[in-house]
Amino acid sequence: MEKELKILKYSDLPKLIERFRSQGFPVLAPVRKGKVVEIEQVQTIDEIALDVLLSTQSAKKAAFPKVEKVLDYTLAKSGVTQQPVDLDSFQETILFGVRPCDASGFKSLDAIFGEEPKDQFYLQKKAKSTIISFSCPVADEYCFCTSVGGGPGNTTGSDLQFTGISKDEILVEILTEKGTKLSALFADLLSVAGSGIDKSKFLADVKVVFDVDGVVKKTTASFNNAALWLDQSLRCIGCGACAFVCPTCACFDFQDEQNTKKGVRLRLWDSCGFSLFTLHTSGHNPREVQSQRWRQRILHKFAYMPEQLHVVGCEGCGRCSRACPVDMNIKEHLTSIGAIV
Amino acid sequence: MQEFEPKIVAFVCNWCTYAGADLTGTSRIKYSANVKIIRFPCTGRIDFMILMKAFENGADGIIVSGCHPNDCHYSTGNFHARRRWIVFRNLLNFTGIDTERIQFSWVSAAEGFKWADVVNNTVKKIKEIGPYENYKKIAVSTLFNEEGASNE
Amino acid sequence: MSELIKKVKALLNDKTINVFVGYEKGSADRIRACFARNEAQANKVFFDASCTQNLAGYLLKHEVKHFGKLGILANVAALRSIMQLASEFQIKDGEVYVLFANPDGTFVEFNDFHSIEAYLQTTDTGIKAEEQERIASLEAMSNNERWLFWNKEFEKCIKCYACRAACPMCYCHRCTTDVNQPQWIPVASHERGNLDYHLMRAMHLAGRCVNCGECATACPMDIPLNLLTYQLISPIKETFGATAGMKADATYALSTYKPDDKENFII
Amino acid sequence: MSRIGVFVCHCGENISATVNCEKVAKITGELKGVEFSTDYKYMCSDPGQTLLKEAIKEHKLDGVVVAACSPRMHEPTFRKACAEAGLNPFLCEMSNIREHCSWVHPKDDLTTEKAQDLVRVMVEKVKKNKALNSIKVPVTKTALVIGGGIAGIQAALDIANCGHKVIMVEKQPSIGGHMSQLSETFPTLDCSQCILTPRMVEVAQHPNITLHTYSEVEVVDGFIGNFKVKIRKKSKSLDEHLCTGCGLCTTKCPQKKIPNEFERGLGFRPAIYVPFPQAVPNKPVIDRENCTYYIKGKCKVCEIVCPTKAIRFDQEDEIVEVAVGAIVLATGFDVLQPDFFPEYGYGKYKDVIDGLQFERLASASGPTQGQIRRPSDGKEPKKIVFVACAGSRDPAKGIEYCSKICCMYTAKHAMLYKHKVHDGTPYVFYMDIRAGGKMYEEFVRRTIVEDGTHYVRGRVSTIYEKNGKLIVRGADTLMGGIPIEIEADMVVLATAGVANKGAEELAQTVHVSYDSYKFFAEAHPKLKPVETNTAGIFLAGACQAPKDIPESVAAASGAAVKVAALFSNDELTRDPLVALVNRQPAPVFSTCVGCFLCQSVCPYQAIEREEIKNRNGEVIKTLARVNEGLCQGCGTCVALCRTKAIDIHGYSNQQVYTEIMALLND
Amino acid sequence: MKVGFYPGCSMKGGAREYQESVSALAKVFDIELVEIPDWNCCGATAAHNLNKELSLSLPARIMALAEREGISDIVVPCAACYNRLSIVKHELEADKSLSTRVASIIDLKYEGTTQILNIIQFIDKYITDRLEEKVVKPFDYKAACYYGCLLVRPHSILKFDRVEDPQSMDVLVKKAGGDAIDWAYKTECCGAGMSVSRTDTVARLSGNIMKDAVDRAAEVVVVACPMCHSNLDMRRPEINKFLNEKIDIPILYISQVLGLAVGLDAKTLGLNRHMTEVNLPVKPVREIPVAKEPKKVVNTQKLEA
Repeated sequence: MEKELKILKYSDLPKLIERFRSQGFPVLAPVRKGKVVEIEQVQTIDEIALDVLLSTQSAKKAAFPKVEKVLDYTLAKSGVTQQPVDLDSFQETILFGVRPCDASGFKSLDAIFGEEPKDQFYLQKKAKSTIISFSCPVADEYCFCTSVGGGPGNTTGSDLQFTGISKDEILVEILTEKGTKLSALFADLLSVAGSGIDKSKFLADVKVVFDVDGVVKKTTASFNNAALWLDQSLRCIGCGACAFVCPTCACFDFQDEQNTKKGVRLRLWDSCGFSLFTLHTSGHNPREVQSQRWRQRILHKFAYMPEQLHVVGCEGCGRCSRACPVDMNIKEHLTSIGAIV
Repeated sequence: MQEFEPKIVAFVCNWCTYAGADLTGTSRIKYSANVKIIRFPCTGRIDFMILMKAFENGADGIIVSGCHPNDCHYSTGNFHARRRWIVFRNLLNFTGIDTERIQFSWVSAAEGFKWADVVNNTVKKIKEIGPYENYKKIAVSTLFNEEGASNE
Repeated sequence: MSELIKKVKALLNDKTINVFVGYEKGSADRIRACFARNEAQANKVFFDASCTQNLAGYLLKHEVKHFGKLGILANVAALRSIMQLASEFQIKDGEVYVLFANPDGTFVEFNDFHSIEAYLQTTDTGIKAEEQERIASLEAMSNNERWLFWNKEFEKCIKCYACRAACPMCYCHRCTTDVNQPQWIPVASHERGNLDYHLMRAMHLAGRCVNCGECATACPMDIPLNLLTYQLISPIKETFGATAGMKADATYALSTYKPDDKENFII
Repeated sequence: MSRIGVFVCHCGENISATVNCEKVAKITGELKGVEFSTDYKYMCSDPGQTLLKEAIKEHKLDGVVVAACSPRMHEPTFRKACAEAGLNPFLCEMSNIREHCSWVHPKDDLTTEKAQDLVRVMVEKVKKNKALNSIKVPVTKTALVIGGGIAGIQAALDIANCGHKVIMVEKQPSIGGHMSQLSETFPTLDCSQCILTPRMVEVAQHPNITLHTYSEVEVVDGFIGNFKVKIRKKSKSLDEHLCTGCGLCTTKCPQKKIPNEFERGLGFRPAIYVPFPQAVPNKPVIDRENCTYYIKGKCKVCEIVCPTKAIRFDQEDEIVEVAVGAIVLATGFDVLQPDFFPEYGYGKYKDVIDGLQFERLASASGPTQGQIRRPSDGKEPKKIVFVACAGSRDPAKGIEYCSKICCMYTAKHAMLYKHKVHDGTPYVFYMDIRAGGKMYEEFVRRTIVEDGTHYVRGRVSTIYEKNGKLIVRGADTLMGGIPIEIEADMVVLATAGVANKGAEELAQTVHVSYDSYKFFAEAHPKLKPVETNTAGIFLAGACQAPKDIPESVAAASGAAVKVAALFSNDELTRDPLVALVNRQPAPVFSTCVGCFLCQSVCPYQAIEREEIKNRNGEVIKTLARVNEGLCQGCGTCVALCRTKAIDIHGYSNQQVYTEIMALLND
Repeated sequence: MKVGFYPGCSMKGGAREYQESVSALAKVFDIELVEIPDWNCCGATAAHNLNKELSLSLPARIMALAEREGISDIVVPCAACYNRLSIVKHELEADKSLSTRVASIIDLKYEGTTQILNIIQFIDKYITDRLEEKVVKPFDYKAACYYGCLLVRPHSILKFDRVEDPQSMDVLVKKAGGDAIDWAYKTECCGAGMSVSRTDTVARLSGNIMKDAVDRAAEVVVVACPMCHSNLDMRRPEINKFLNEKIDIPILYISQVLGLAVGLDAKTLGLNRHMTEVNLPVKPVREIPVAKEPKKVVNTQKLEA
């Protein structure tokens, strides 16, 4: 669909949020909580931390939360009876004020959860969420979205994209049907955008540091290059911070919790960084040491996903590097892989 | 509304307090039925996580009781337990868990009367404090679906 | 070339050590660990006042031990961790070459546990004043206020276990969280799962935490985890006279006892 | 586990009076996994047990819950019944709905509900029970007796006569202990040598007994049935096989003036000596501290005169390692010999002696050939004062207990004195006469009536010497407490019976607890007087507390039968509710990380270190391992293990967790 | 150096010679005895029969005054006063609430920091190591050292020397060149306070003491308590009448014995005040016998402790 351009006044943003709330749409937006910024439900505009570069965690939690019930069951002498989760009980939600890399992150998640058998929990939630992303006026040294096919103004995955073009004006790009449908709610606040607005002028300058295709090729080839993975991962302490904040990591684990009468099955985030991730009941662990696990993290995103899902599993948002306690900076590692001759 | 009947679990050691409770029985001394006993070989065997599980599953009060110092059948179990509880109570207090709901005591195999007192006093105290709302808010039952979700 | 790099190269050349765990400059002007095994890597070794990370945890990492004889650039926290790990039979005397970085920039070799113990007696190992104040302010709250405070903090936890991975004392290859028969600690990171995990972690560090603060620094969700273990340090010292990480042959506070330990809550 | 049987007992009316047993049976019958549930009037009766056994067979039950009285009462009964029905006894659990429920609560729904809860807890627990077999520990059927006094001799003979091998270790050159120092023994006045020496010879000649004298136990390792003991045989500087015991060397030895310990300092002996004529083995020993050869390097008279050339000056101590299944401690006691007793002038005046020294004077083989002579001038004392409770029953002297035997031997001393010094007058200062044994009171009466001993009831305050006489100053409380002074020629103090000097070190070597007076601690003062808290180690005689000879012999025989019971079967069966550390295939081997917190906590030293080696012998892991023989199942290690690598049968983490979940989630 | 001094009533009354000899002896060893200002009666044995709080307050006030003067050690030559002060110090230390109550009664701050020394402890602490070098006229006599009761009992509180066979005074006499004989009445009662009410009893008890001393050829009896001195010395006529034997050996305070040994004359030591003439036979000056160590005496304290 051909994208429409509109102008919105900054001063109208509070009204916008009120409109959404009055229509009963839950609004998820970045909220400052001490030094950490979380994407959470908001009621008014002033709860939203618009000045923040990136939330600590990605927006994937809107569709793939850290804890999600997938099944209810009751235990009786006769046996177990299951009560499935009512899939259409999910509400239409609005993801407001996220960044382009959050929005484009869903591209990888759609690819993974879209595979057969389709994961309805994710897909239903994703289908019912409308993403209003804000383009990035600034970036920091962790960002490398431009090197993986993204960019500060990338619109992939966004239904609407706002770009601040002046102190009071926002350039609104309506990108999808969902975007159009939502924009109808505040059409009165929108005015036609003059032609010739060069959006790139208002975007951050993020240098390309490596050629993604080259990295994909070299990553696929370096499975057996143990020295490379060892050198890179010696300081990695094997926690799950990078996987859990990453917009494209989608691994999960099932756990049941019950009392003697009733129980639930929960889907939880999991990380290939944990040693437990590949521990067999026999005690054997195919990925015994941390370097193998680090290799898996890189190869999954830059070798297996491109090969099988034709999408690079990384949006270059740099969240994993910011969250990493021991400074396993993925941008630095990918650059060094790219530099392999 | 019908009077609050607290659920209290008692973790006791087999050689002293369990036998003391037996003596309370043989002497037919009455005490409130809210307290149910779980037997351990020694108070040394009572892991601090057991107390956490008790609160999570709806216990309003906990009694932990074993042999007096120097009476332990295994000679040192109760000493190690005492150190564990000194540290654990500190931690629980710091994280806002109500240690008034946990009653620690020494009850020997000959103190049938004392066991009845410990139980009755604890039940009276917990009835005054009321159900442990904080823990009920995070119990596993809150995860179950709405109809019939109440923790019957 | 700094005097430190010269030293490291010498150690590597005469095979006193096979890998030197030190600091190097990281990305976005951060400081990170480095593992120099040869002269080239030794060049990156660096030290100044901003190197505060406790590197002792890497001494137990399988792939680091695999290189052979270890050398470490230790600060006070690392020294105490080595002492505590030694008292738990994880490191033997003479197994690790310890180079201590004096605050004034000079370097001292500790060639056995005794010399480390002697040094630790002379240095301040207490908690920083600022953390003391936070603990005091929390202790001043009412019970319920503290419950709400910690509930709000634990709610943020995503169970990434960075705190566990960063702590040198958490070296169990199967943690209680991974025990599933019975599942003591719920795996999910809902309120109950987080509360159970953090209570268990604090109790398992009681009398062992050397207040290096790595857990709080590592937490991506900025939860003040160190306050949980720090708060136990003074009661354990006062009641049992035990301080973690001061002697290599120390006995563990919770596995020893005195017949007349004082308490005021057992009737 | 899905075929569980629930059996609710009425216990006549004790339970059914307040608990609706039928309802409990019905409700718990509906629990998941319960195959059969019933209630019966008397489960512990024969018909009740038959009902249980039939149900097990008929419904092919693989788990049983009996809801009745306290498991402390009938758990063994029902477990035995299950075993007889073919079900592993440890798959049977009891829930206590009598002492903990019906007897203590009124008859109402809450009580019945509590009973249901208690049954449900055990139903869920039994699902997690494992079939266990009692632990078999091999038993080495050899006993070690430490101490060769009358108690040790009696224990060794009794055990040997049961057909088991015995190894006896005695510190002195000869067995016999304090009894060999006595002249005659109360209440029958048999000469102690006449009744003791045959027993000593019997020990020496008994085929099953190996005797090590002049030896001490140095190291005791292992556990019940499997002790490893190192015995240090101090060098006697003599080849015992060659020596015929002719005694020539002892007569020729130039060193004559060494105070003989056996004579309590009243007699002397040479450097190469036999402690007393009836010694067993009757072979001399060289006292290296006082032998001129060892001090100055020359003399060797004994070597020259020895007809069989048996002297071995360069003989080294020898360490003997033995494996024994049980240990009997019979190291006896000692009579307090303070080097200075200011009030009574002991140690200042030569004629103030202690009870054992008087025994030596009265003994025919003693330094005075049985005549009562004053050590100072050798004259016969015409007036003698015996002071009972000299040091005993006296908190100021730090000994609060009564030494039990002094009243009797003091009466005997008075009697012996009168028989030897017909015109002498004996006095006894006493507080209370403790003569509770058979024929004891009659014996004391005889010394008062027939021998005219003056018994003065009062304590002696001080004894001082004046013009060659010992003035004994006391009070006669039966005469209104008037001060009384007796000018005596000799004073005998019945000093306290105390533990041997080396008792504390031996207790630590053998891992046995001891009381504040260093006497060994019995497992239970009334019900287990000859056992200790350490399995496989028993007590005989005065090492446990001051005893007279009849009691020591009785205790020795008691300990002997305990050993015989232990040796009655080849294996020792023990309750399998012990701890164990998990094991997994390589490369992990176990989740234990070797922090050995468990080892420092275990009161029974039951946790050992196991080194896992790789192919070329390098130790790659050191893991904890539980010694089933030693573990008593307290579980403290399980609660403290951070990686939950150690667990315990009967109260495993799974079982305990399930019990809580079942109890709180009805 | 300065040492607190508490004379008590007898020093100013019937036992003035005891104070004179103590002060003279202290002067020889340049110790300044600082008398506690405004000291009061210690209550002796009378107070605690009448009123417990009175018996505590009197000694407490003495010690409080000493504390106020900054005195750390107080020498209390009279055995009765030493006994009372030590017991009260012990009782107030053991019971803090009692201590505050007594402090309010005497209306003075009391912490219990002062040390109470009897005459022998005072000599041992401040004089003994310099004694031998100052001995000019060895006290070459056979001396029976009489300790009496209050110096050594109750042992659990006083913890001074041995209860049954004290040796501390004997050691001092030997150091002064004397021959401390072994005799049986070291700690037997002399009749104490019954000197006036039952003089016959005192005659009997003190008689036995003197008889044993004389029988063992003692030339002098040495005491460290004014009560003992007055009974053995002042009641000598009644003693002789009881024994119907004439005993005229003198009774000297330990401070007088040491005074004579270091060359002080009879008048400064107040020997003229004695009831029984002090005319010790003059002995030819012998080479000062080296004080032979007493027989290896094992302190049976550990037995009693």
